[in-house]
Amino acid sequence: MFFIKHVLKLEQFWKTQMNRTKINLTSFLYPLLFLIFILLFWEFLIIYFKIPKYFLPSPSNVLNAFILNIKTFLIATLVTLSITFLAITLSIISGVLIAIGVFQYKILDKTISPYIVILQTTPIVSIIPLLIIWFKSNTFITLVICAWIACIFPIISNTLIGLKSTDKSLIKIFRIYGASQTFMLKKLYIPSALPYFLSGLKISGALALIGGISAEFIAGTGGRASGIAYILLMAGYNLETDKLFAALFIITVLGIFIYSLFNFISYLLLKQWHDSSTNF
Amino acid sequence: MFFIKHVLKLEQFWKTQMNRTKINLTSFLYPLLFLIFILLFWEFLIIYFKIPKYFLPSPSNVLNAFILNIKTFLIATLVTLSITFLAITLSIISGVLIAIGVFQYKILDKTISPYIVILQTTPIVSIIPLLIIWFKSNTFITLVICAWIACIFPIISNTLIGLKSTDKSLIKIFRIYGASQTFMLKKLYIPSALPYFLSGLKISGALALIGGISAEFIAGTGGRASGIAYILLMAGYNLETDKLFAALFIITVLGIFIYSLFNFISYLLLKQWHDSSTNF
Amino acid sequence: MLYQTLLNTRSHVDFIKLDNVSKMFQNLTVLKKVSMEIHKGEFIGILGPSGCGKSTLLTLLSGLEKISSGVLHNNSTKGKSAFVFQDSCLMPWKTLEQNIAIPLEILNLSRQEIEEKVNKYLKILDLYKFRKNYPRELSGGMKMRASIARALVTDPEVILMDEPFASLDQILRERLVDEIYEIYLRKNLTGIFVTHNIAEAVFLCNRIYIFSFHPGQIIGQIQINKSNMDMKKYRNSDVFHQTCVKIRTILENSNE
Amino acid sequence: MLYQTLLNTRSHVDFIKLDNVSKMFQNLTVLKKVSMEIHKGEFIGILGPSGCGKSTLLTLLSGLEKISSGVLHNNSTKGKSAFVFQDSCLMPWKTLEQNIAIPLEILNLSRQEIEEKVNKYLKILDLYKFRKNYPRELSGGMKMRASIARALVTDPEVILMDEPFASLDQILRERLVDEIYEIYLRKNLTGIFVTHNIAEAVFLCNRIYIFSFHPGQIIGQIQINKSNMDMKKYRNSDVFHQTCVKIRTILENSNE
Amino acid sequence: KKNHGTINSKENNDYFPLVLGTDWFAQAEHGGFYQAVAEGIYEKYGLNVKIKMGGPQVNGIQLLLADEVQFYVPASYIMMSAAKQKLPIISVAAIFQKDIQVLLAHPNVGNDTLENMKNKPIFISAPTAASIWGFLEGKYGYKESQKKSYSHSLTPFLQDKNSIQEGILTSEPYLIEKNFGFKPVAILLSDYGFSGYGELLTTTKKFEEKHPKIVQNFVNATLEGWKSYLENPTLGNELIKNANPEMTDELLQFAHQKFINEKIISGGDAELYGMGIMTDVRWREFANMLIESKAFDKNIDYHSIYTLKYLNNTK
Ligand SMILES: Nc1ncnc2c1ncn2[C@@H]1O[C@H](COP(=O)(O)OP(=O)(O)OP(=O)(O)O)[C@@H](O)[C@H]1O
Ligand SMILES: Nc1ncnc2c1ncn2[C@@H]1O[C@H](COP(=O)(O)OP(=O)(O)OP(=O)(O)O)[C@@H](O)[C@H]1O
Ligand SMILES: [Mg+2]
Ligand SMILES: [Mg+2]
Repeated sequence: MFFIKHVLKLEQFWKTQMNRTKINLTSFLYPLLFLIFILLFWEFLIIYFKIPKYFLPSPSNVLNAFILNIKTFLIATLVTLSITFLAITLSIISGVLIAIGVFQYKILDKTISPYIVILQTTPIVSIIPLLIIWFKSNTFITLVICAWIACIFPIISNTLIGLKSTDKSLIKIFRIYGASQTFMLKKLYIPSALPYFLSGLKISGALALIGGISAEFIAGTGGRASGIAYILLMAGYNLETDKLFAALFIITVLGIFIYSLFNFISYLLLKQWHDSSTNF
Repeated sequence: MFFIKHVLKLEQFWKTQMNRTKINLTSFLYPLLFLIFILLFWEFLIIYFKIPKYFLPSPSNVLNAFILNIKTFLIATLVTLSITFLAITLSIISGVLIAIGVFQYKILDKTISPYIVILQTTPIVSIIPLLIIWFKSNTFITLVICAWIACIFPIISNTLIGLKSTDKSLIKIFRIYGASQTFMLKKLYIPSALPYFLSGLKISGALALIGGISAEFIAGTGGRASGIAYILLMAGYNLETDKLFAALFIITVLGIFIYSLFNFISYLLLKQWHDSSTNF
Repeated sequence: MLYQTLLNTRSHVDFIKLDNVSKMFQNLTVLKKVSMEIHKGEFIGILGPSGCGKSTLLTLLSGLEKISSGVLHNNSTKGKSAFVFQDSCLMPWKTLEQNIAIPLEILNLSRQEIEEKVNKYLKILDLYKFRKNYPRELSGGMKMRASIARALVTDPEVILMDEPFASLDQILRERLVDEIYEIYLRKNLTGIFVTHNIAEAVFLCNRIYIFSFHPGQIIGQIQINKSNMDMKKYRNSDVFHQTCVKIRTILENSNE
Repeated sequence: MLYQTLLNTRSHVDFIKLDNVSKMFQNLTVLKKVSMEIHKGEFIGILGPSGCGKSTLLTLLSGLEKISSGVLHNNSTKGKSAFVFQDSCLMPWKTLEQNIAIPLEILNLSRQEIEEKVNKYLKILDLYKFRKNYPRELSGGMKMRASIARALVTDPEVILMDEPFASLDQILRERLVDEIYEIYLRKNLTGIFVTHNIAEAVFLCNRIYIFSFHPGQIIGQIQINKSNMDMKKYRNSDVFHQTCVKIRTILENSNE
Repeated sequence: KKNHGTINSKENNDYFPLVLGTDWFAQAEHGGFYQAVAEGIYEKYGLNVKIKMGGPQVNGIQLLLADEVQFYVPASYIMMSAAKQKLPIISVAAIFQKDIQVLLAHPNVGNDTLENMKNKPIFISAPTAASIWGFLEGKYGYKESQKKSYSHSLTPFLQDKNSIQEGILTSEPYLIEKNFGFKPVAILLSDYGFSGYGELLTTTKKFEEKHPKIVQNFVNATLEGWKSYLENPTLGNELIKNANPEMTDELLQFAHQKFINEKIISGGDAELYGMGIMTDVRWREFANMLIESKAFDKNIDYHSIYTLKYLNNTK
């Protein structure tokens, strides 16, 4: 009896798994078809109208440039990715801590909130010179800091609004039993804020990438450990349009990768309790 | 009897109003005191250590630069503000429409969602040249488009997650009575998504400002309609540190202004039904 | 319209009919081979232990959930049913009267008509004084009453009610039962009424289905004949009490 | 600790005492000059029409809301009260057993102890089979039972219950009333019990306060003496029925 | 000779450590500096020189003032701004005798003098505009409305045959010819009276006062490096490519050729007085030109931002 039940459960499990895969396949298929269509159309246009490479390279030009410089691109991608992920990690830690701090202590809220807003609205571009001086020309750290500044705000803002949206009756339940504030944070507020936080994380992921890349555009690294923005910049100066497009393409893929990653994490964390996790 | 009731009500009203003002006052007071303290400390440090103006201008230097260039600053501020607000308006309209479209039509979701992500992760800096070509070097439009791209994603993302978080039982109620999808959108989904949307809006406000300013850093060439970033940039080139700081200060104030505005709008719209509107 | 004509031409067909309907959630069978026929103008009671699938049955009848197997016919006019959920589910961002007006707005009535009807039911349900309050400013029973008002306000053809009176005091409860019975008589309402209160079911309904726990199956069906009786008399009659005891016995036995 | 000693030295002082307590929401007086004394080990019933302020009274007693005027003493040990809200309010991201375990986690019991107690009450409330389910996969009655289990699991000193049995079937309801009565006897529980079911209140309680509608005021207080009676006998006794009728009359009169 | 592959000279306490900040990623315009590192010339003069590359928005003057770098290489215009702001920095030698800023135009459309370019759209970036626009406006009557955004894409220029494009003598003409197959008209602004120096070796006044010997040695070593670079750039170019992998040999070669053909480094006064020379006459000429075009106030004290005292010894 128990055995049969177990087998049934297993079957059920695989069925759902298969269904899930099916859904994922179609959700890949549509944009992929769209992409292929666009690429073919693009190639065709360029051949038909004889558009010169410098004006708009064809997909095959871009692919070619990509293959020719694959090693450079790979290293640059790794640099950019490490900047982005370091920045996101930093901003998750600091963003959540700040949100919790502001949520817990009124004084903190009143005193520092406006300055967090300032941090958010000050254009990175204008503080990079300062950062360069502070961090003794360690460009990598400067870039990480820039990316961090660029992406921390959505985490703070969304986490905070999530913490504040906690169900009032549940708060009462915890109060009745004399739960400590720490306990309530861990068991009540933070789980309640989770969907908001994750939505913020998705926004931040993209912002960290952009922040890092913009900073690299401005601060520039050059040398051996330079990221993808440096290649983009130099390709621009050297008028290598195909290489520029290849770099742009890589940035885009990175963006989609980071986004999908956070979307997936969000799906995993939320599937137990929130219906809004499907996608986006 | 009725008269007395009315008087009582009025009294009640004013009492609450007063309380509200009191709260607002202290919430201004703390950061203001902090600010004044910092400014005084800063001025003191500069006088005490005889730090030269070119290295770090004192608050009085900055104020002086501000007063000397007040007209330039005023015009530039107006330009920057109009770029920012145009971009936010555009992104509210387009962002909400996209979110609703994606929410309503599975096909749209599957086909275009990834491309919205692409839009989000492509660094503005790299597409400005394209925009300049497309918009026939109309810098203003280019800047608005950049700011728009920079700030649309949080609106889409948050609105969508809000739409998807609509209470399942309420959806059932509407279904029972055969409500049309349009009706449900208007009366159910959109109000449900409101708090999420507003949180996104707060993030977007800051991003629009940054987006416009970053774009101006890259595309800006001055002329009549140059914004605050152009002044910042030029002050940098001309080594006018005090003017640079004054411009930075204006940007910061703009940021706080935009943020406070959206915070206030958010408070007004949410006070009826959501407790998370207090602030931040 | 299509539904309406179908109904008129085939009036010999049952209004709502379930044939061996089952419902599973993942691998849990909640309802198993349920067959029932509901005629137009009947008031059907559903009784059974907590968790036996009563609410699930209502969502199936209303078409909000899909059945897992079997056949379900529902010939009621689309948009002419009303549902009182087990919890009140009001929109937190609307006042009481706005909440109640929602179905009428869906049906696209004029502002004046809406106001009239809403006020009428606000009064019936003792809520008029609180019409401008938001749900969070109401007591549990008031919210439930608002939800009942929202269902009644459309003059529905079919009404599905899931323990609507559970959180109301006895006096109010009895008044509302009377009220609904009157509406039922006047409007030829078809009702499906889930309750834990046996007496209420016996008073209101023409027929009562009794469900067993896990899997939810029909274990008893009781026809009640009260056509010619005065309702006050009926409530104190022997038939009434005997029926109540009978149902109780069935429920008690099923539990062992 | 402070509370405890106070209690011991001043055992002549009432356990919970309200003196002319009023509660206003904005300009609406919900409770007006309510005075009551609750002694340790008493089981108090609260009856009154829907919206009269019963739930509000419980939130005042538990300290979750502040009183607007008057004096309120509560000498119960902090963290030793339990509250069954009118709606179940479970955490949607936790399973049933995790939800029930929450108060024990707050009290910092060992994993094993927690598991033992949770399982015990899961069984008492017929929920054991569903312990791994999430709230959205439960029926209304099950959620309410989970909420009762969450309150009982801590062995509280004082228990505040707001219509805990409203959405349960009669048989289960009676069983649970018996169960709680037994716990009450065994553990010297102090209980405050809001209900719309007069019989239940008369059965469980030592004293019943009856509230009027708007503003909520005490319009009746009924002492029930059942100390030496067997409970089964009591349920069928004349005293029982007479008390029920008496309360009903008070309620009916207050309504006019 | 063994260690020449790295940018850092050998760490050694006997050598005076210096950081030279450049205004861009490594390129031919910095060839002499890299050459001096590569050939060990700085070491020969007792210096341990590290080169720190600049970038699009890196403010070298700020780095200089913050003592992050000890030497920086601005052009004359920036030094004028510094004079206006009374920044305590001072130029001690001029590598480029001519400013290498050019305006590019399409061939055969008549845009071959600055006068003819009036009223044509000019793609110009903000920093360039800051330095040359005053000159173009004041001397040639250019209008604000001509300015068009330029953010390092030549496509808008290529599309409009009538348009003008900013550029650097040593790079854009080559890139355009190589990529688009036509030789653009390149008008060197210095031929029209934009008489500034380029790559001015500049340090802080404090440093100059405290270490005159070091400054002298740095000037001498750098000039030796440039001399060597002009003769045979191989070693310097290797270092450049090392620091900036995207740099190509052809571009380096093109720039090197331009240095020699246009006598950027060795022409003008340098022909008479030797490389690195600055003269009061040239500085006055440049300052007056800017004062006339209203870019600067006539009371500006530009004498304080340069000194000629390290140049007599080079002869
Ligand atoms: N936050 C609030 N703001 C304004 N009025 C409120 C608020 N909370 C409760 N009320 C009012 O207080 C009154 C009493 O509410 P309460 O929930 O205590 O009633 P109750 O006796 O528990 O009723 P029920 O039996 O229906 O649960 C109601 O009239 C309600 O409208
Ligand atoms: N989404 C779901 N997933 C899994 N199980 C579910 C789901 N919804 C309901 N169930 C199960 O279906 C059974 C019947 O639920 P239902 O709500 O219909 O009971 P009910 O008869 O209305 O009970 P009550 O009287 O307590 O309201 C329960 O055992 C519940 O656990
Ligand atoms: Mg149910
Ligand atoms: Mg209540």
